[in-house]
Amino acid sequence: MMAALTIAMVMQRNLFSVVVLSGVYSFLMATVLVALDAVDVAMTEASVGAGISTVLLLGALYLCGGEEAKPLRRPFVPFAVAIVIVAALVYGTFGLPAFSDPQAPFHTHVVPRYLNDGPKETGVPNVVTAVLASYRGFDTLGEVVVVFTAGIGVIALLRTPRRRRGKEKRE
Amino acid sequence: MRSEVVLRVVGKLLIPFMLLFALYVQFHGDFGPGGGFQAGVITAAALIFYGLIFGLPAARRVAPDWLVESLVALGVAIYLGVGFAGLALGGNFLDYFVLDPNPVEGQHRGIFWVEVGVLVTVTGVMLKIFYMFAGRSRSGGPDQ
Amino acid sequence: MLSAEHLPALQVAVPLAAAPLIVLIRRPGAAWAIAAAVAAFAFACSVMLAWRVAAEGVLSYALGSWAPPWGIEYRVDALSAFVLVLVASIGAVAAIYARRSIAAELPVEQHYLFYAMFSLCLAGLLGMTITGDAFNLFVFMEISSLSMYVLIALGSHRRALLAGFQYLILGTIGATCFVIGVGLLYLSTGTLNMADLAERLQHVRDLRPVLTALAFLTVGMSLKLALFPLHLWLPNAYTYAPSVVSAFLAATATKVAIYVLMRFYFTVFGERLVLEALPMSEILIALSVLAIVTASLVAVFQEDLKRMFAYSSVAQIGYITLGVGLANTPGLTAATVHLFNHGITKGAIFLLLGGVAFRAGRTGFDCAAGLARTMPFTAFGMVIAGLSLIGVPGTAGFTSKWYLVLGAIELGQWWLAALVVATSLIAVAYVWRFVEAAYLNEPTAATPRAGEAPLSLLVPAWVLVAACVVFGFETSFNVGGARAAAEMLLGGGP
Amino acid sequence: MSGAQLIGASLLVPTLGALGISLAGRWPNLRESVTLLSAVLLFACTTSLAPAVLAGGVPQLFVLEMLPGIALGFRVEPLGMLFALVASGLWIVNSVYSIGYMRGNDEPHQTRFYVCFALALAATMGIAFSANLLTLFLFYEALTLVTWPLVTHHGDDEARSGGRTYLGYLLGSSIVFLLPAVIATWAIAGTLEFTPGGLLGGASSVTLGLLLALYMFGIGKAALMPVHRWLPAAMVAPTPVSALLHAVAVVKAGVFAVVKVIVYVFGTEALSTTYASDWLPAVSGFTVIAASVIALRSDNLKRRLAYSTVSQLSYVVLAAAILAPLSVIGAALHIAAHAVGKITLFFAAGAIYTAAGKTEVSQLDGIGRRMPWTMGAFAVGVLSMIGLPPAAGFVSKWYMLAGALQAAHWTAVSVIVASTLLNAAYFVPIVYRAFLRAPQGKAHGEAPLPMVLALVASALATLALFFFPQVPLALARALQGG
Amino acid sequence: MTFAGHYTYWMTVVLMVGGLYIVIARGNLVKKLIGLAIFQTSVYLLYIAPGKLIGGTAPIVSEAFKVYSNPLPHVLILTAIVVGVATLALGLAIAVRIREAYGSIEEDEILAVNGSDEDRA
Repeated sequence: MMAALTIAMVMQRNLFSVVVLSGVYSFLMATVLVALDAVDVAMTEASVGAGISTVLLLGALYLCGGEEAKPLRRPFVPFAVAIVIVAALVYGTFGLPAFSDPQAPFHTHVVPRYLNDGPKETGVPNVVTAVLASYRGFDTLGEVVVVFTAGIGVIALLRTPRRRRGKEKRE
Repeated sequence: MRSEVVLRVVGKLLIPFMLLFALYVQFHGDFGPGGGFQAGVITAAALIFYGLIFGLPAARRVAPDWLVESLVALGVAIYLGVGFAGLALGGNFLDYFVLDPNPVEGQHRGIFWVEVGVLVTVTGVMLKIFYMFAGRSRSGGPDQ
Repeated sequence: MLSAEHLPALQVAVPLAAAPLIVLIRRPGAAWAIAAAVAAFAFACSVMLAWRVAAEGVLSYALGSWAPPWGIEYRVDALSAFVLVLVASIGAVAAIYARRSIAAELPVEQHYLFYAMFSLCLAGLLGMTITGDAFNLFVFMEISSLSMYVLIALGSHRRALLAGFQYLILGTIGATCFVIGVGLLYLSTGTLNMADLAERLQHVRDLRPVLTALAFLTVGMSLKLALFPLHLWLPNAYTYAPSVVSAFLAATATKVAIYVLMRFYFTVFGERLVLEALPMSEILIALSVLAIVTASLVAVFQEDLKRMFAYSSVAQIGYITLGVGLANTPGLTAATVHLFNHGITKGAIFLLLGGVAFRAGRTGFDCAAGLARTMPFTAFGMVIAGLSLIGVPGTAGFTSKWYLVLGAIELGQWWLAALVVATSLIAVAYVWRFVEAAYLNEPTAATPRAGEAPLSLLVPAWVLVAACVVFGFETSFNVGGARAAAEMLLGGGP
Repeated sequence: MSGAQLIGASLLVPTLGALGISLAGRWPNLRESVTLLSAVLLFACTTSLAPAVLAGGVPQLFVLEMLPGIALGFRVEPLGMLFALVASGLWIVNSVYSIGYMRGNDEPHQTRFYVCFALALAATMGIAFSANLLTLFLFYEALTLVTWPLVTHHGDDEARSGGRTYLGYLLGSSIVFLLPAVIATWAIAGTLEFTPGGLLGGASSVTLGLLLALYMFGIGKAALMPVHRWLPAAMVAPTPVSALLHAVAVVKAGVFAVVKVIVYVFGTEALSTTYASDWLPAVSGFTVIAASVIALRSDNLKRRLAYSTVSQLSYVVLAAAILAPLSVIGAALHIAAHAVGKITLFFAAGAIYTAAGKTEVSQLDGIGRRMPWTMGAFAVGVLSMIGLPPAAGFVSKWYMLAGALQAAHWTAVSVIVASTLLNAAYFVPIVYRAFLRAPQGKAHGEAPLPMVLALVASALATLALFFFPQVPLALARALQGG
Repeated sequence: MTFAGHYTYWMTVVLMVGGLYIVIARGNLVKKLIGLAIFQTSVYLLYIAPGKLIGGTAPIVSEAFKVYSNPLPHVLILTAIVVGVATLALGLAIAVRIREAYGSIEEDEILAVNGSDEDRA
């Protein structure tokens, strides 16, 4: 995880390297997730974060050119924001149950039914799939629609006939 | 160039397995990790790989634009279809119990078709996006 | 087969289904037909829902027949029904309006994509409004947002791209903050269902995560609803988006965000947390006041009509959040009713401006010179909507102001009441700037001379203009609904 | 027709009239005849309402609930009846006059002019018959808005700035002071219905004073100093408009609202028991004197008339503020008396401008010889303004003075007396010049016939109100009675 | 209230802030998007880390195991990931168009171009 952190911090140079780093970052994230028993998530993160996103970014960089100018903003504002957020979150997380505490509310409230009855009710031993597709199937529908939206959006944005670019008004 | 050849051969060998693996992920998703989304990504990856090796036109021959675009919509349509089927059979929206006399079977069926829908859409979208980005020249505008 | 109890599901599922259908068919004409039909259906649906809620009280719908909190619940109460009607009605009008306007502003091969996006956005907003599940809300928020980014970026001016991008960045940050907030709530309660959350939050021992969640949710939604310091995306987005999108965005998107904020404040957290544990009320009031004053002043000096009314929107949103901040019955009534009134008013204004853009190709302020001569109906409609913006009695805007002042007086905060009425004078300033230009100036070269906007644009716009007047006199629906919603919110959970 | 129907009719007639006018816009003769027709119809409606009211009846009409608990409603009580009669009656005269004026100076946008004029009358009727504060407020704002196009009629920069001042003062004052006052009243009393004896019983003296201030300065149309500036600014408008503003609708609506608020919201008795209103006579008295002085020092005829209006309006406020029964009657009467008198003066001023193109007092030497009818009428108007018999002004002033004495309110008495002298001081010289100085400049005759007819008619009305004051007096008494 | 107990949370915080910092501080549009991605990724940890139970296994039920980690966050995060990539794709598409329209993806340069637009207008 330290690695992930350091990378996150290091990513401040040439865009190509940044992209590559972000790929690595995703892989690390994936491993971390595996370590946390989130196999499905890890798999997705690996394929998406390290796979698709990287391809997309590279494609975009190919179109946009890769060099980044020096950051011109005074880094004061971002720092201020950062500090505030750190403060807020650390403050908040202190109140949360400690790592791996079986008595935490989110282990005791809704989930048990998924774990205990899920397989019986849905006939699917992989509870993640069961919850994903059935209990919270509507979320997944939404998720698919989000993907769909993105797809259509990209089409709508990138399918621009040449004649239109001339017609764009530059008042 | 030789590297080119190697690539082609490897690709030809690899892509079927990738697709196979995708199917495995898809249908084994009930028992092991995986599901429609991951499978979709992998399928798309396989085709993208194909496109990278044999060039965009070749990929477009395999999966033409109109088909891909239809896939994008089709997946969502399937998913919604399951939902409306639930309604039609007298249950709530996205109600799988009513899909089969035996509720558990119904759940199974529902989940299966839903995952199919996810697979289709995700594959379509990923491919489409790839086409869109790859099909553009630096100068901008699609280069036909 | 689709009997009445499935209305909540249909409300969202049908517009959702329209999008893939449109993409499969791909014909511009058909695409428009589907989008319009679906929007009309959604409107009818929302009206029926509102009617049933008024009759039978809260409706709960378990998606996939999984009882909440395990499954996702759709929950229609006085407030959400009210907002549903607003969103759906504006959606219907905008969809009908879109035909000519889009035909003029977008290349034909993008039309069906536009309508698909439009339906998705509508479905997303409706989903946000109707859902009773915190995470599901996020998902639908993303649907509406993503489609909205695209719709904005489709604007014909290249700056539309930048506007869309800015909105994408800020919107995503907002959404992510929202997720963080929801996550913290989940970690401290173990549930995502709003009603369940509300119930369990009362028993949470350690409040710190909850308060942090509150903070994150507030920031996230404030980004979405363009509360004053976080409004930077809004003017560009409104200005450069296609006309119909500006209208739809102005009338619905921010409003739904405000709805979500109210929902979380008063349904999920409850006054105990929002008003006592943190000085939320004071913060909101302060920011709103800033928003009202600065944005109104900025609006007076804009050189583009759309931009001018975009800033006025920021100010009007300030009025709404002010009502939320007052957190008493008149205040919330004012907020809710202004949600509605400002929705139709701004919708009318931007649709009329769409007519101007249709004729002139742009909406610079110089287009307004002598507009009354060349486009009398457009100009007159603008005047009426403008009066409603000011809050002249006999228009919808008046009722909002009435309750806002009433709420302020009830809290004994005279200076707030004074401020509300005083700032509506600034509204007079920028509205009258338009009126003088339109009625007293001679038409210039910039004035559109091609005559009045086509009926297919004028009629939908005038429907909303008429609504501004009707709801100024016949207030039983909007004030009644808002009052019911406010009492419901302050009466604790839905 | 029943009372309710008549009320509805008197609101609809001008509105439909406006519609007809805008439709007939292309054919001037038709347009003007529509105007006249609706004016006559309106007067018919109001006059046929009068007997019922004189008999003590209270016709009502409630349309719909604007806000929960507050209806858009109308109720005809004596004061409103009086106001409605005056306004609708003068509309006829004014339309005749306008036709002559607008054609004589072939003004632009005549259709817009007549449409807004009719709408203004509709709004005025609404104010006159309003049953509660909200309705009053609604039509009050409407009146402001529909008269704005009339004020900025010429559309040049001067008209524009005049219009801005007009709108700024009236809309501003009404939104910033009047609206909060109304809402506060609602918050305190829980109702906005005008009720004899007032509806603010139990409110503390401080609150009352605050509210009264909000109302008095919120009703900018009453031109109580310092919110009087819009009135001279509005002088940029064509003369018929000035007549409308000063005599028929706007300022009358203002003072009408003031009296209405004092009588039906606060209640004279309720006020007289507290000290809440003690500052009001002082302010209005000051306005009377100050305005008169300004009038005395201004050479432009219309400007002089404008400031005379400001001072005359404050008579009404003053009289109402004395809170003595007689003085309130005087206030009511003065609304009518000043209306007919002042409209005569404005008609005359307009006639002079049309016929001779003169606008300054100093140019008027001997004009009476050339325009005997006009200046004769003018003289009558002057008499009424000063308050000398045989003109209407005398009656109203008489009652005011009587009321002031009755209440032993010596400031008021002295103000009235002093201002009477001032009035004489700035009006008599005009008449003197007009008739006794030798004429100068190129020769010219009377103004166009319609104008002369109109101003003679209004002059006669001024006299008539002196000789037959029964009807207005009865109404005013009824107002006191309850 | 041990350090270890909240270590994961703070990890999240650090990543989050890093991402957000990039978004705000950097003018390059693509860079912004990457920052955004990191910002979102950090949320995954916030959700998932607490769900882990030491000694637990992936929530795939079978006789072999008794203790499972919390599956619900996994589901939510799957959705979140998808949303993230969708956003990224859209953002990149817009960035590409911007590049075509302005010839740059540096925010300040673009704003400069717009400024010159104003002058011309």
